[in-house]
Amino acid sequence: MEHIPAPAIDFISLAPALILSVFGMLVLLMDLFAGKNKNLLVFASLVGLVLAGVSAFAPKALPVVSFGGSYVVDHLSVFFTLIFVFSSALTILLSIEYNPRNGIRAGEYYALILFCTVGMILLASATDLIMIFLGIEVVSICLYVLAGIKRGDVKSNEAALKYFLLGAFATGFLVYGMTLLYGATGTTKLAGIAEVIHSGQTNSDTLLLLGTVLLIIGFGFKVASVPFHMWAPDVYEGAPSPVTAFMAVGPKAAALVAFYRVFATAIPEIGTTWDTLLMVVAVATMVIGNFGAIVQTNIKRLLAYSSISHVGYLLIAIIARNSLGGSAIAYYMMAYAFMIFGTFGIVILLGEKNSENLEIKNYAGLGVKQPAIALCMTVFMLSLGGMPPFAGFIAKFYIFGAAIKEGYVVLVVIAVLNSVVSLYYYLKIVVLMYMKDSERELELSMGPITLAVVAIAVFGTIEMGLFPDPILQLTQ
Amino acid sequence: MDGFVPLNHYLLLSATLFVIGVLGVLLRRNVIVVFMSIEIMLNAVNISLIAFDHYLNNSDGQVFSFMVMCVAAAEVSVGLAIIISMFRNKPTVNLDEFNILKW
Amino acid sequence: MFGYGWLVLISPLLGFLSLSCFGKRIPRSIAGYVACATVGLSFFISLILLVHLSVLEPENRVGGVQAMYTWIDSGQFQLDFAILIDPLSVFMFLIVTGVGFFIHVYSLGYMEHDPEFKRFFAYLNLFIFSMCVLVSAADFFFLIVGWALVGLASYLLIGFWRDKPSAVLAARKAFVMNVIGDVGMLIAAFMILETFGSLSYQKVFESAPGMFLANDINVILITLFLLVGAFAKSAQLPLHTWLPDAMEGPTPVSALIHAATMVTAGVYLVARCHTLFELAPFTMYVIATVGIITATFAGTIAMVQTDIKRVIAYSTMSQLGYMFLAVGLGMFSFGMFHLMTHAFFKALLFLGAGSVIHSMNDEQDIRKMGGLAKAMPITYITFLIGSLALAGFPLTSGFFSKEAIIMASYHSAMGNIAFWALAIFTAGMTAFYSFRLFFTVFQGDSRTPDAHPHESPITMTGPLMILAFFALTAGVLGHWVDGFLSPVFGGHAEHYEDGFLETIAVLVGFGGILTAGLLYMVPSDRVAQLREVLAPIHDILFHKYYVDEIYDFLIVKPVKAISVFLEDMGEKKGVDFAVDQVGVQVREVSKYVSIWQSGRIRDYALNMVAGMALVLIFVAFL
Amino acid sequence: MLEQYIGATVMFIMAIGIACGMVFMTSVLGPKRHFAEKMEPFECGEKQIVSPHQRFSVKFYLVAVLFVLFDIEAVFFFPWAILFKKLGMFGFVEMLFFIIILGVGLCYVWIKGGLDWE
Amino acid sequence: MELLIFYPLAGFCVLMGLGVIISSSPINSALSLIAMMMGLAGVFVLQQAHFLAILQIIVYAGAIMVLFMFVIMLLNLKSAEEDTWSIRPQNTYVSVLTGFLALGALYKIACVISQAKLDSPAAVPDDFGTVVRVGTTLFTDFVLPFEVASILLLAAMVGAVVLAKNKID
Repeated sequence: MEHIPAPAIDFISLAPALILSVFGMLVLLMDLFAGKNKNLLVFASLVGLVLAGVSAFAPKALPVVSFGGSYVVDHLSVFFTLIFVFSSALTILLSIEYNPRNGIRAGEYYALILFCTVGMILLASATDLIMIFLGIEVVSICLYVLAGIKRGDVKSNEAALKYFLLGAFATGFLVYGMTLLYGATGTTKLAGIAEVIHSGQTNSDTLLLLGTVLLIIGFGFKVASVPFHMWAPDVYEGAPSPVTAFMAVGPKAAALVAFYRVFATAIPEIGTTWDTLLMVVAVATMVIGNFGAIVQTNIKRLLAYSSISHVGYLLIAIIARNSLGGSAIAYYMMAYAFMIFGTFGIVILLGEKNSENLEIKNYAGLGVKQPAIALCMTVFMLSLGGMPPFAGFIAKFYIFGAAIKEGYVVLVVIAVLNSVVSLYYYLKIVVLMYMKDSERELELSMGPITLAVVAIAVFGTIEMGLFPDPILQLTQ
Repeated sequence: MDGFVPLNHYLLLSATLFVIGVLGVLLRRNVIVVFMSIEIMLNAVNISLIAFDHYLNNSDGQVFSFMVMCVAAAEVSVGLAIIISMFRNKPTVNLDEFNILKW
Repeated sequence: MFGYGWLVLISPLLGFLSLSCFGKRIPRSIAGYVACATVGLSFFISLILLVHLSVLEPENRVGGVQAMYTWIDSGQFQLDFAILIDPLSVFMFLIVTGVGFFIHVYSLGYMEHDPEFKRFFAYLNLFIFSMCVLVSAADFFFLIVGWALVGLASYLLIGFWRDKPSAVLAARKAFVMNVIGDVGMLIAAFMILETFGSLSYQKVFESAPGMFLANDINVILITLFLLVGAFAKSAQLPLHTWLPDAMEGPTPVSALIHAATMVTAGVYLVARCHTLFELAPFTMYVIATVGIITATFAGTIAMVQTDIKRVIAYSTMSQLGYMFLAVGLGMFSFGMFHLMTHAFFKALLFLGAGSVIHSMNDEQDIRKMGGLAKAMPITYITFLIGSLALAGFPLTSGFFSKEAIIMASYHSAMGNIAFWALAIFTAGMTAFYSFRLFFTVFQGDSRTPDAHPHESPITMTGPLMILAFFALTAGVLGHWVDGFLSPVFGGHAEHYEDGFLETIAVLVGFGGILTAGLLYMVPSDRVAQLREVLAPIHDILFHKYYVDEIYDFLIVKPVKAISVFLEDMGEKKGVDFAVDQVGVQVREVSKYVSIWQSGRIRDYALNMVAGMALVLIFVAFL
Repeated sequence: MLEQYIGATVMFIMAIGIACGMVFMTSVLGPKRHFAEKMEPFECGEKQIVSPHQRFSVKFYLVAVLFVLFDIEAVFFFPWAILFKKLGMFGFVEMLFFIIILGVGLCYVWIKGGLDWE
Repeated sequence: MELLIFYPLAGFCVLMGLGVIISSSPINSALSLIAMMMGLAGVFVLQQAHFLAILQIIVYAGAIMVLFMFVIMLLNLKSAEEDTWSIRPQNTYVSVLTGFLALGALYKIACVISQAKLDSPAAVPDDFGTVVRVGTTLFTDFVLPFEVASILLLAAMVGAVVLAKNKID
């Protein structure tokens, strides 16, 4: 009966995930007895998130490798943990006022968001194919349910069905890609894979290549890059607004960091094979994202297409594959989180008791009626377009810097042209707000907490635009 | 046993099953059958996992396949829950009738 | 250690923001005081900076860069929010905020019954802020930011009376000329970044001497493009036509922008980048020649102008010519000294003219004025002091600064007889036209019987008196200015003593004043006779050498013809069509992209598989 | 290698044999009286021709889902049961977490009313 | 000798797979899916992955297919009245093009795999697929996936109840 040695586990580096899952279960149980008012649940989940955020800084000497190389906590994953905790906290804040108004009474909503965040945190620091697969699945399962949580609404149902079916379909490809990668290199650890490729004794190069292609397809879907983006506009429009905002930031960032880790650490050596492919995908994503957004009349669909085009810019950082790319993605996602939560805060503010007023023409004349909110919306729109004084500009600046350092100048030129096109539909809303006058009077539901979220977002967008250094140091 | 069934036979079997699964998803209109074809795809993945595991003689692949089964089970339960909650609103399983969200 | 230096910039900015954002809520009177208070605070802090600097020994006064934090840092290019506190920038702070403060107080009275009182003060504060940014920039990036902001502020202030079409035209003209200067500056900045790899003054000026020997083509090109910016901003010869038209704006605007601060930005630029200019003697020579030619050119036109503000405007252009002459000859501290004295007496003259116009209920034509001495004693005396200083009357501030430049024009290394001769001739003309203006406005009998001039209120005459005091006593500060600025320019500008030339300069000054007195003091027809004799010359001068007409003929008409041609041929069918088509096609493509989203899951799955197939083919047959 | 499966295959054949045998015997020996009600396909006691929407009840589905999920959990126990002696304390704690998490799930479902039949 | 077992088994699985997507009534396709999974269990046994063969039968054939049958019964799906095969006219071109592209790519990949030098696997020690070996790896190397799997199951449970429970308080 020889004793099987236990693997080295460093619990401190695992702290955020542990805390959040405990709080998730706590919220789940509290919901059984909470009955009508959900504030207690909200409070508990926020406390959980704050604790998790604080504990993310607990490990002293980064990077900490545990579980035999399948779980690495380094600067990048700590920063992404912050992004995830931050975005789910804002989602919960946004949904405090949104849920009762739109008939979402399920208490499990908050528990599912916490579980989803656990999945994302694990994904951020997973360096093992199985771990990445499970992380993506936890995130996806929670999102399938969250998308369809508004049971009465046919749209939310259809969104959940579409997201589920296409998600499962893409997971098939993702897993098949991982299998081929495992088969070709013999190990599931990313570091192991990189080392095997480096030493050149992969079992067969075709399997490796096929596996990479299938991985691009699998990750491509999760990140909504072009050939696999079709689900995004419908699901963003169908799902409840706080969930859409959450989906646009959290899971996308998690998928991106997994995408980056696999492609930039595991298989950079064979980069020459897949970077042309990724470049085509990136350009197509930018172009289709921008062009799709131009004729949109529904604000959520417009933001869906715009988030697709932002993925195009982020793919450039993955193509750049240097360490600068990693911190560029991190910085971009934090800036993106501020912008998207602010915009969706305002979208929610505009919703009334009966209708959510998602049509863009409802924004006409906002500049006159609500100058402060209109100003915030302008800040977000300009920042999303990448105008200098705001966070969007600096974020894009660093990504393009990373790409140029690797010599992808043509790619950057196309990206810049695309962000110019994107300015058109961002400023279309600003023009509507200030230049046109509103034909029908709509009284805004001035929820104090949603306003607080918008305020935090505006502060963040401006602060990250003018003082990028403190946050940048965190990503290095 | 002289297992001389070469690896690529298993890979070919897994690839054909995978393609059958994909065709099922594309061509069938019934939600449940589409769902089953996705299960076929996951099974196909399991075959190649085991085949590689056998070829490399370590058991990572088998744990991976075990996890794939676990995920498949979770997916099935959530998926069918979605299908049922959808069935409540519109008593049809024909995929093409779900097109409110478009353009 | 100069952390509080930022306050000089921030207080006018806060003034501008508070006036423009919360304008509706602030009552009129408080708005005025807020504006004056912010500029006053900046002036006070500049004084503290001055004291703080003069306490330190000369060598560690230079290079006091106060970096707030790094804004953009990617690879070798680094850019940070920073201001440079050194004797030159504090010197300019003092002039800008000092004269600015007096003019703010003055415009409390002048703009009393103007409906858009608050907007005026908001723009004034914006101007002071942008000038401070320009002057305190620690790198070429923020210099250009300040340069553009100043151009914008002058556009807003010149075109302040929006309903006056001529004002709007003048504002647009000024802005176009400024933009031409900005383009020159931008090209220079790109070249600097290319050759030195950085935009910050410190790196550029330390590495410049080592990298280039004198008259190297890159340095010459860089300095020439910088010169384009300087000449546009300081209205030197090729780009000067906007300054006289800029008189359309309210008089305090002309006093502040077109006398004391903005127009001197060009001189400051040359002084700030003296290491670059010293490396390019050819450009220095160009500066000197253009300076002195502009001085003479403007002097001649000023002699025949009939609008009170245009006379002073041309005299500003002429004095700027002197400053550029001094700076071109390498006498940077003399240039700055003349800049300071000129700021005082020119602001005094403009404010005096303003109070004259104010009392003659907005009449600007001097031929309709006369005999105001008795009605407006304070304005009379202060205007006299101003004219004496402008003419360079001994012991006034103008005398010391102009005399030093005239001496240098002969004795300095690059000085020669031609410079000196033109300088002396222009000095005479300056004396003549300044007293021609003085006598026609104040002496003799009033030419408009029904006008009943009255002295302006204390808020207007107070600043006049203070500025008059400075115009008189500023001359003494010559040595202190030279000493204070020497660490920046590395060495003193020698002061040439030459009795003979000095006496000639004084005599020429007296001559000018006497001829003006003869012609205009005693009402007689002498002026009419002289005009017939010199009719041809008079017409040329009166029509400003027909420069505007030449520009019109050479540039504006052909451009119009081409544009008319292009209008119907190119525009309608070519460009307009193309632009519309782009818009239409883009909408088509995007409509197609959104229609492609058919809403059916199986189509999405099909597209995914199609994408996969393409990818597989791409890889399989790669 | 395959001999070990002899036992399993024999057991498999026996099961199929008994099942088919019973079906065969009933059809052969049983009395055959054909009348309307008997010919109807048996549907767990539910009447046949009824609009699907009305009789749709979800408790069948809930039971099935919980069966699937707890079945997976049980499957995790098999390898643990064999190895827990060798894994020692670490294995025990590991499984403890697993059970706690799924225990929470169980009480959630139980209190939520997922398990009760009506 | 093993090839003799492998080919019929593989053929059976492929046939059953086709049966799933061809048969018009969902019940038939469910049954053929169960048969296919049994076949796959056989394939795993052939690979000496005994633990996973048993798992396949218990988890897939046993639990998941039972769930499918329940749902089919629940939704009372008779044989599909519409035609099972339907490609909408609009995207016939796309599907035909995709078909060709996919076939071309698969053909190339298939022939590459077939002559890939993946020689026959070395003889595998007899404890290869047993529960002990898989269990040890599972509980030592892959502890974190094991715990995350429990989180996943919990989330699925919550999700299923939230979406399917008919009366939500």
